[in-house]
Amino acid sequence: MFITLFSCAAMAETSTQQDSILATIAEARLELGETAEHYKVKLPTFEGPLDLLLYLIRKEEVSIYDIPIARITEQYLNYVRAMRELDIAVAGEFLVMAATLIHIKSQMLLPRDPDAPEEEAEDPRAELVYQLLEHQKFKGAANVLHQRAMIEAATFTRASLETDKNNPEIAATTFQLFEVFREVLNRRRAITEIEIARDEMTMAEKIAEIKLALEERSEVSAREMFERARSRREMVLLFLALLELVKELVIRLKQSEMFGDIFIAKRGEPSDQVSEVGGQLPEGTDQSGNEPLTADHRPAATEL
Amino acid sequence: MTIEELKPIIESLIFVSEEPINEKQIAAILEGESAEAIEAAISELMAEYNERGGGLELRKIAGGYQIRTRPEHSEYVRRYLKSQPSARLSIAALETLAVIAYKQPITIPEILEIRGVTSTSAIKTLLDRRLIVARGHKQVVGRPMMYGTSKEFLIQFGLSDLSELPNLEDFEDLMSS
Amino acid sequence: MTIEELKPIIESLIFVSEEPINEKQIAAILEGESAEAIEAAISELMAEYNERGGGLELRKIAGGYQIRTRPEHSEYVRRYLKSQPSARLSIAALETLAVIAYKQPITIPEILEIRGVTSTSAIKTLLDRRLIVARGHKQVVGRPMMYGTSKEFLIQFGLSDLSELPNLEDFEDLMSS
Repeated sequence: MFITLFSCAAMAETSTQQDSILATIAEARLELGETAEHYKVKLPTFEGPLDLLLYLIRKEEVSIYDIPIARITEQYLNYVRAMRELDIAVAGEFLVMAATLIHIKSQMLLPRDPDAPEEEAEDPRAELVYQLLEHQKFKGAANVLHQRAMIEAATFTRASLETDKNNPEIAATTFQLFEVFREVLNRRRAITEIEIARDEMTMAEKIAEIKLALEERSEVSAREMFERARSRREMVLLFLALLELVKELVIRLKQSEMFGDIFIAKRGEPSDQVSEVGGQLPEGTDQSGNEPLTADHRPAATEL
Repeated sequence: MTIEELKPIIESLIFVSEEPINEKQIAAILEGESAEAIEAAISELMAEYNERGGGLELRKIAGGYQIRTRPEHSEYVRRYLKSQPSARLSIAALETLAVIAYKQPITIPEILEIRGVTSTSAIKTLLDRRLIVARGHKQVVGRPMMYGTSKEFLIQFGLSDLSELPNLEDFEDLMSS
Repeated sequence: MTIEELKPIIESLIFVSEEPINEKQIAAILEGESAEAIEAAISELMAEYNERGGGLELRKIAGGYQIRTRPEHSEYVRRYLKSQPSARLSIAALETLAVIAYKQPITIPEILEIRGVTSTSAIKTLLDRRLIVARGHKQVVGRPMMYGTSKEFLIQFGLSDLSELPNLEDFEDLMSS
């Protein structure tokens, strides 16, 4: 809270210096080689608050080890303010740094405890200086890396050979492995949702479905119908529905060869007589028909 | 350019070319260089490759030039290429591998349950490439075989152990920016 | 085998290998040859490539050996391959990569600490370009994922290994001067 209030005060204090900020910005723009044709004043972009601070320190030609904190803070706040004036979204990190700077500035203003031992009286700027130096080092390293990459990109390996198809490297990273896994799971979730929807299905609906299928085609493959079932429960329902329809003499089941597909056909059509194996179920189906019917399926069966 | 300047450029072009590259193609890149100079540079290069008697030769083939290994060492070359496991993973294999990696030990029916499609040929590929291993039978009806990832899997994905596999949180960390 | 006999065979193997090939892989093919003999042959080969000063160089890269064209002739090679240099990394991505390269394994919060800005989108880019890889979870609250550089990083930046990275302390005094 203290910091926020302080920050607002500091902003207000610097608001009269708008002209000098714009001058600074224009200067920075020229330094960055931006074209002067831009209608709007363009702010130099900084990767983050540390970048901006390094820029200001360089521009003011002050030592990084002895930063004139009041001056640099003012410049920094001017910049952040200008960003807002120009409707540039100010990233949170810039505001955090603004608060940090103001905090350091206030600490510098506090009188030092004269009784405190010399070594304990740490410079409030120390941590910031360390951070800036670290940041500076990595910027230097990034620059060297960039140069290396440029040189490397100028070298070429041999053209691919016929034998390169045997590349042992798996073209996937662990993150891709994870992404693939997640996709599979998402797909699975979608299927489960369908399953849940289908689980609501009653045997009456299954019977209606079989009848409807037989309206469209004279014969329906039982295998196809079973394959379409997405859960065990649906398979059981389908099976019960078929038994029910056979019992009611609505359909017959036909099998033209041993272990071949079983076809469902409406009873009473003349073509039935020709290829019919028998009104009874083939052996295999009969066995699975003995599978225990759970209690909650029975009422559905008797409903019909 | 002098012949000495032309030679390394031409050598580079022959080296990177997918198909044998001919004088005309080279001349098109080296604008302004005469056909004679280019031909002279190529024949000097070929002579150098012959004199050196290294592992590579520069040969005229199918109307162009190509750098290739000498047949004398084909035995070793073949042995090396054979030691390289074959082919990249298909999407099916990669998906199956991902499911096994995250759900191991897991049986084929369980993988089917998750992927919604059978994975038997993918499993075979993964076993052939030693990325997965059998992990014993699951004590359920049918005693299906369980599978898990192998040491080779860790090596190829640069993991020191399975806890290093990224998880959902890591993924969300990245996506929440 | 004598070194003179080993050299052309090793040169062939380096040529046919798509990825940089290392001494161990070479030794596995040349059964019975000592590591010293193989190393000696490789360094003679490298010296020969340097002396010749042709279009190609034999270099140690990502812990292995590879034959590549020299950068001097890249203009002609690019013209022939009609290749564009791959998109440059942004400054944010490069700086993030530098922090990861020197401080690996490192977590996203630790990178934020150093850079002063969030780096998630840079991390995403670097993962997409396979320059960095996940390196397991740090055993601290939240178990954040740690990242490190990949083999691809070494290849793209022409490093034989991480010890070849420039000394970070060399960049210390850029500001005070």
